[in-house]
Amino acid sequence: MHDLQPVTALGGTSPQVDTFDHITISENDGLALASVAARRGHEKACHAGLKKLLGAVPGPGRCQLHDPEAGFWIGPDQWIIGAPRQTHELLADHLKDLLGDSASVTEQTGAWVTFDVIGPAMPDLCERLCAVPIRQMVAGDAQRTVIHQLGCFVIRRQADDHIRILGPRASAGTLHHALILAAKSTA
Amino acid sequence: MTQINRLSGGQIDRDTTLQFTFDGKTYTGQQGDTLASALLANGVRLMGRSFKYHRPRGVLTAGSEEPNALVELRGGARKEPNTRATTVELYDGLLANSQNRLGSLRFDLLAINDRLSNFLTAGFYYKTFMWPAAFWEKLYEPIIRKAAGLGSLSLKEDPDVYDKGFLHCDLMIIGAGPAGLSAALTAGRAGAQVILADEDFRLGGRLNSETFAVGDQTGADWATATLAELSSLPNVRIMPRTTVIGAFDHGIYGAVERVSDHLHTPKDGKPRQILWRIYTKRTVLAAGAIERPIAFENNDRPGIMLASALRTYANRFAVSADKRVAIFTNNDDGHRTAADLYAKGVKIAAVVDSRPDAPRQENYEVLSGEVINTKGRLGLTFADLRLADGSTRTLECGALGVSGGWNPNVHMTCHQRGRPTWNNDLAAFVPGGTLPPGMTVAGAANGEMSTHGALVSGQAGSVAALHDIGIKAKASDLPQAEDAPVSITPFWYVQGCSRAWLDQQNDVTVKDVKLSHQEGFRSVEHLKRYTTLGMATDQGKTSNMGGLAIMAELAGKTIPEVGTTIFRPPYTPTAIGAFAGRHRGMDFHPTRLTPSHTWAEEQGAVFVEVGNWMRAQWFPRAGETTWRESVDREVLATRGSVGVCDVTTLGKVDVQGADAADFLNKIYCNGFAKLPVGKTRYGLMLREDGIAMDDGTAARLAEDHFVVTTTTANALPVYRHMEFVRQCLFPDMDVQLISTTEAWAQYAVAGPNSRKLLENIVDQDISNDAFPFMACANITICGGLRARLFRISFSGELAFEIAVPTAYGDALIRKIMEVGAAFDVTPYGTEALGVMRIEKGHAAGNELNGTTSAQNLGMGRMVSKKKDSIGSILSEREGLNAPGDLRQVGIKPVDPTDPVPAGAHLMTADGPVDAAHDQGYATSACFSPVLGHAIALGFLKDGDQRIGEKMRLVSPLTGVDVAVEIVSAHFVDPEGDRLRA
Amino acid sequence: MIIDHPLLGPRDSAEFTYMGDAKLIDRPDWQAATAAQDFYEYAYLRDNPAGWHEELWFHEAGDRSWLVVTRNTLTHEISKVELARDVARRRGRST
Amino acid sequence: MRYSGLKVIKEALTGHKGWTPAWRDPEPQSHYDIVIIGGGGHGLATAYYLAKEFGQKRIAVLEKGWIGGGNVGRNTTIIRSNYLLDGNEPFYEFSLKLWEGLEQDFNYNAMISQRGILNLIHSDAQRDAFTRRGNAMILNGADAEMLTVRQIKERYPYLKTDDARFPIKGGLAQHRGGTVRHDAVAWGYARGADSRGVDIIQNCEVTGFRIENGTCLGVETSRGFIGAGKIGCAVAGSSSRLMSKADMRLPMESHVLQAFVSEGLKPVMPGVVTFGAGHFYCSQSDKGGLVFGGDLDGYNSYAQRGNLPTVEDVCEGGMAIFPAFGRARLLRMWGGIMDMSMDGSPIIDKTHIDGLYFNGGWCYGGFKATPASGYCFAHLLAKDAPHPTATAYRFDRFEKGYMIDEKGMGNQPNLH
Repeated sequence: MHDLQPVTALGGTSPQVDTFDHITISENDGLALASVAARRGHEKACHAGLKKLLGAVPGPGRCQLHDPEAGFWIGPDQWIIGAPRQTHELLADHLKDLLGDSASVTEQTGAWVTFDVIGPAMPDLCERLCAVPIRQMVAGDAQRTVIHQLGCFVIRRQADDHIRILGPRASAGTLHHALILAAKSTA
Repeated sequence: MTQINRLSGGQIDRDTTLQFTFDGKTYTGQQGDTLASALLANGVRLMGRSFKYHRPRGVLTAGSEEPNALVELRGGARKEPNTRATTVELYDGLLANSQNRLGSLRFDLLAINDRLSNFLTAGFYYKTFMWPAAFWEKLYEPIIRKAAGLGSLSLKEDPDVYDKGFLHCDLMIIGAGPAGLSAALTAGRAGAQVILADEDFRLGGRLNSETFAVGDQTGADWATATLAELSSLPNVRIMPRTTVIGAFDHGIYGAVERVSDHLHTPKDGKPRQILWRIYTKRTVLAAGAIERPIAFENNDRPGIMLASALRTYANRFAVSADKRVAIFTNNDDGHRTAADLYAKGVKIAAVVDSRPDAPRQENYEVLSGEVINTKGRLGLTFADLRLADGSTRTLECGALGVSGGWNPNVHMTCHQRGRPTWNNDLAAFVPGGTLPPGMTVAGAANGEMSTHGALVSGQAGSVAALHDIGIKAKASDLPQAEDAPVSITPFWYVQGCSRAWLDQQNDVTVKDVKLSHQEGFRSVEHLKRYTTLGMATDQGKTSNMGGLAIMAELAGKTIPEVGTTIFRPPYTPTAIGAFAGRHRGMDFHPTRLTPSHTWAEEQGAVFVEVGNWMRAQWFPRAGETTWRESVDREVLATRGSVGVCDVTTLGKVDVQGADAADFLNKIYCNGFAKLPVGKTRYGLMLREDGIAMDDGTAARLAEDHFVVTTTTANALPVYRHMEFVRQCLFPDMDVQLISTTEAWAQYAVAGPNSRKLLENIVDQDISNDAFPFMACANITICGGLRARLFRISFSGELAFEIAVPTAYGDALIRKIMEVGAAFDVTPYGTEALGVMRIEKGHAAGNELNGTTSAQNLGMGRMVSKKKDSIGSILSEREGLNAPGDLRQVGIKPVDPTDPVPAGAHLMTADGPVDAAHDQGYATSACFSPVLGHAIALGFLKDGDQRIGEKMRLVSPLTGVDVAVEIVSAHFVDPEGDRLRA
Repeated sequence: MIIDHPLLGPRDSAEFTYMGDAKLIDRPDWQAATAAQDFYEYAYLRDNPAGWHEELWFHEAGDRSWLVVTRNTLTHEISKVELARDVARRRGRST
Repeated sequence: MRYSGLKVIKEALTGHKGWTPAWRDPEPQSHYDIVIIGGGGHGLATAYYLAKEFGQKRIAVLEKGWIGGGNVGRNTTIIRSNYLLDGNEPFYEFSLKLWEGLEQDFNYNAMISQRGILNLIHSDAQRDAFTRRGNAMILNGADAEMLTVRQIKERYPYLKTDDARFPIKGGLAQHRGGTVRHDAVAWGYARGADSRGVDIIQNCEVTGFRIENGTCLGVETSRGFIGAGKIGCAVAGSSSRLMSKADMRLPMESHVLQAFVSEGLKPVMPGVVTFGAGHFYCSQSDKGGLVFGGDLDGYNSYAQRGNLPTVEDVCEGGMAIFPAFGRARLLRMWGGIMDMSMDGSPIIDKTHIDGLYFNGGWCYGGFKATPASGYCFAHLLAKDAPHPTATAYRFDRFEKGYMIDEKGMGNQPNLH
């Protein structure tokens, strides 16, 4: 076992939580992520593997909210799969084992910062951040969008007042700053 | 001071009295007032000065189309020039000052221009101020500029913040007057997602300004009741203080919500304004109509205003502009003002109607005739009349309401180049031609001038718009409302007038239009540009029609034949800050931080912007006084032992699939098919035009798996290009791409001791035999953490790049420093990185500048002719292979103390120094601590054949002219022994 | 503008990066005798119509699909949106 | 009629009765020696110089709408000659020299104001590139000066140099650059050409070329056929449309570029400033409006209007360097059709059809080029040889690989 200590995307040893009256913004450091892309000619096998894993293959704009692995569509025949990091640190390897030559698998854990935004003002806040039609989205909708010039995913979770935002990890600070400003602005 | 002109009634809060200051004098007003209504209430008619002649100006309107009563609102860094007093919601402590004056508002020294007006006619400046040529910038222009302009900026950073936001709806309704409310109610009840936006702080539009009943209540009460119902509907979003500024493509509208402008200062964390981007499926434009003035001699004095504005001030704000009011009209609507004011106890001096059949009235005098002149230096005192019978008469009055009819507010119907059409009954343009797709126009904006017409058309417009998108809405019974027909006889200007204002702000008079015609500026666009008619801050809302009518008469055409200029966004002038939103200051662009950023900060690193990345530029140590000292030390330490540098910023693309190698063969000009697994190769990517696009390495981790690196700057465009090649050119290759730039923290560990250092971290054998130059592998470090190792070198030293999942980047740099202490490992920044790559002769951004070919870089032979790769065919063109073409070289000073700056140009040693004899230029330069003198890379004509030539390197811009020698670009270790060690 | 993405539905064009005429899909044969002329015309000459135009947009802030959008350059009206990959296949680029 | 201050005074005292139309409104004749298509800045300038400098007679300018209604009437009025490449810099410097004497030359005050242009520098690489450029300018006889932040602050004290996402590290100034009252350029050339006998024919749209045996004999127009010895096309954004009537495909795309003006303000901007780390440039007109712009919208368009994202992008750039402009209000936005060429540089050349000549591909740099473009096109039309400063502006440079690519963006017009 190695002795290297990971840090969160915001640079801390533990995830950051910002609580306001109307909204809570929590850094979620607990996700292992990997992308899966179906190999040409092996789409069916890839879909079957994903279905086995997630229960269903998420279509365009959708996320399969499932435990412990969940997945969302990011492009034609391409998905990001997530799972708890504690149990799935080597998620990409597991996926490769599962999918074999039917898919290209790429580790993505380090590429993203994840925030859970929860609270009654979530739609108001979301409207100040990005162009997703937040009030029309239902649980499991996952849209890529732009927040403060950053390409992000916005995933509508099971609870009515909860969205998960994945943004580029190197800009975690910028994204967090944008979320905090929007929270203050909608207070 | 008492509010001497305050009337009874109105929709102001008499219990809430507010103090405000205008031009240093303190007044009171009421909650619900605008600055204009409060000033009028206090008997203040003079509020500004005109643009050119500095004529005294009061309010003309009661809305956002106001051209005259512009003030500097607020003070200090919050000063807002050119703010319409007619739209400023009064708040306690409001501060406003008049503008565009030299001296006081009453005694503006620049009013001299008015005396000189005969010399300052339309376009006079095009004909003079030409001699002597140098005097324009020095003398004439500064005077003109100083006199021109309206208000002034504080020139302090705007302290307020602006938000942006995004909304989606089925139907947006623009304007909350009778038509808009009717439309909103219909759509709201049908369950559609509705946005109702209005620029005013009190919704209801003209209903608040009129005394008509709607059903069994007053119009204003009906509006209030309707709004209450709408507020109760969760599917309706009511947005007061929100100006829809533009109709953009495909149903996208821009709107600005003034969140805090009615407050003294915004609340903590709250924006001043929000720029909303609204995605609509359908829109009902119910923007109402704007009354137009009539041109007559001296029609611009304070106290002369639109009749409808007088009515608004009386009915909504309970203010009369003066105790004694006259009306001049060409239509029935003007009479309403007289009636309403009379009912409020205001003395009506007379109603002057240009029509012979003017409706008579018992309570006050109605005269058939015209106003031919006015008097009053700083405000109206008398109006001279010429009556239908030819007699003249002078009326004493302090306010004169003018009504020349109403123009439907077609502004937003023209934003996608729709042109309005002429309606003879209204004597006005109405929406026509091609409207912005998805837009329906209702109410007065569509020429439905009665309240009843507005209610009906609002409802019908709503039903039709919703029907289009599959939502069924019911037409319900509408309340009874005023339904008077429009009765108007067009009357644009009083015959014989000359200094009769059309554009009151820009001082364009009837005389100017005539001169424009006389000089051949007859196209409506020429008229506008020559006279500046319609170019004021109201963009012609109050001025264009008069000008068009006169031009039509002069040209012997009809008004529609003359045509119109184009209304363009924004609907009303909009703060630049609102368009920028949060993207300013340090938030202008996102910041990208490398995994070692926190650690580097702890080391006191100096950071530099590289695109959006912040990279450590160098790591100063105690005692170092210049950046050069630090950089030289970092270079020497790296070349002497070992250095470490964060290179995470390089773009990384994961390329997988059975055809991955074939794919790389397409995107790189050199071959990749035969690259063995476990090896890395340098690759040069060309654009299709044969010019170098980017360079980097591709590491083959498996038969079907490569990791491609790009330069930091080109990561995004290269990825886009790769997707283009994959999806559009070779759609059936089995290859998948995904960016992994941020997934891995990557460090270059360089220097003769780099292997020794890494042997303490890496779990595998990395000896030269096991892991030779250009090797790559998936490895583990520190007893099990997954990592990648590449034996590649940018510095020219024995070097590795080691990558771990980003979360471990911080730990890894600390580990490297810890185990490297034995070798005195030195962190280095981008400067040292740059020095070492110049010493080694590696091209980078300054060389790969988008105009250099493989040939220029000395890599012409890399372009494989045996395969199809992007750019290979066009790289064969004559111009890319011509004699005398540039080749990359090294440049060193003959005198080692001389600089060889980048951007300097190469000239022959004894030839002329001019553009015609330009031989090339230095691209990148640095001081080489290894060589002890400055060095540079550069491009030189036939450079590869001129090694050893003595030349001049000149930079007249920076005063450099030095003797240099052309040398190989590989200053250090040209044989490459070090990298293979 | 709104681009009605064939997979994702209506999306703001601000999420996309524009490249140009969809004829750029029709990259010439590098081994043809006329390759030099073909590539010159391919790379440099454009119809640039005032009217309907098939053009390439990349969903940069979206699903990374290249799209062929048929759009009127006079009115900006969009009549058709397809995945460029499908268009490329249809135009015979599968081999 | 000669314009002068004295004439203005005389007319003021005599009721302005003596002013005559600035140009005639002639009926088209059946044949001209030279017909110029396009009554914009370049077309009018071409006609003016043909008549004045090259002794040509019987010239007509055909304009489909009103003269000066294209990009000369809708630009951000900047003149400069701060180019890098050999193919460009001598031409633009020639143009700037023509600007410097233009008002006296055509007896019209176009308010040419050499208030200077300043390109801000934000990185070392940018400094290197601007150094190379400044040197190229000086070596070509133009002026350039590298300014320190302190010098810049003296002129623009409210410029946000520090504490910024991309701090300002210096600037390349060209003091002879500046601004011009754009409409007046069209009017001045039109008046000057008209007074030398050129027929300026408005509302005359060219609908086709009459080409026989490889020679162009004239043009079909909405007002009938007009024969011509030589035909010069100078229609900027409409180039592809026009030349398609001669079955030509051009190395060009038409793109929309938006521009913006604020409400009038008392003078704050002494010169022109361009942001080096975003898309924004700005000057202030004599009327007081901040005139500013940024990047293309990026898509092919003939619609003369753009969209909101670009507006926001430009204002973001503006606020990044001039946060003191936040409360100034944007008054009007508009769009022009840019004839974006494949390397960002123009074409002034004969076509393969005898008698048919072409001028276009000005990208968004056409306004500053107006005098030299007119002069060089006139030279080509009159002498059948390129003017020495315009020899590189050939059609065949793409085929042969001699691109003039200032920005290094390659064959993608919207990136230039």
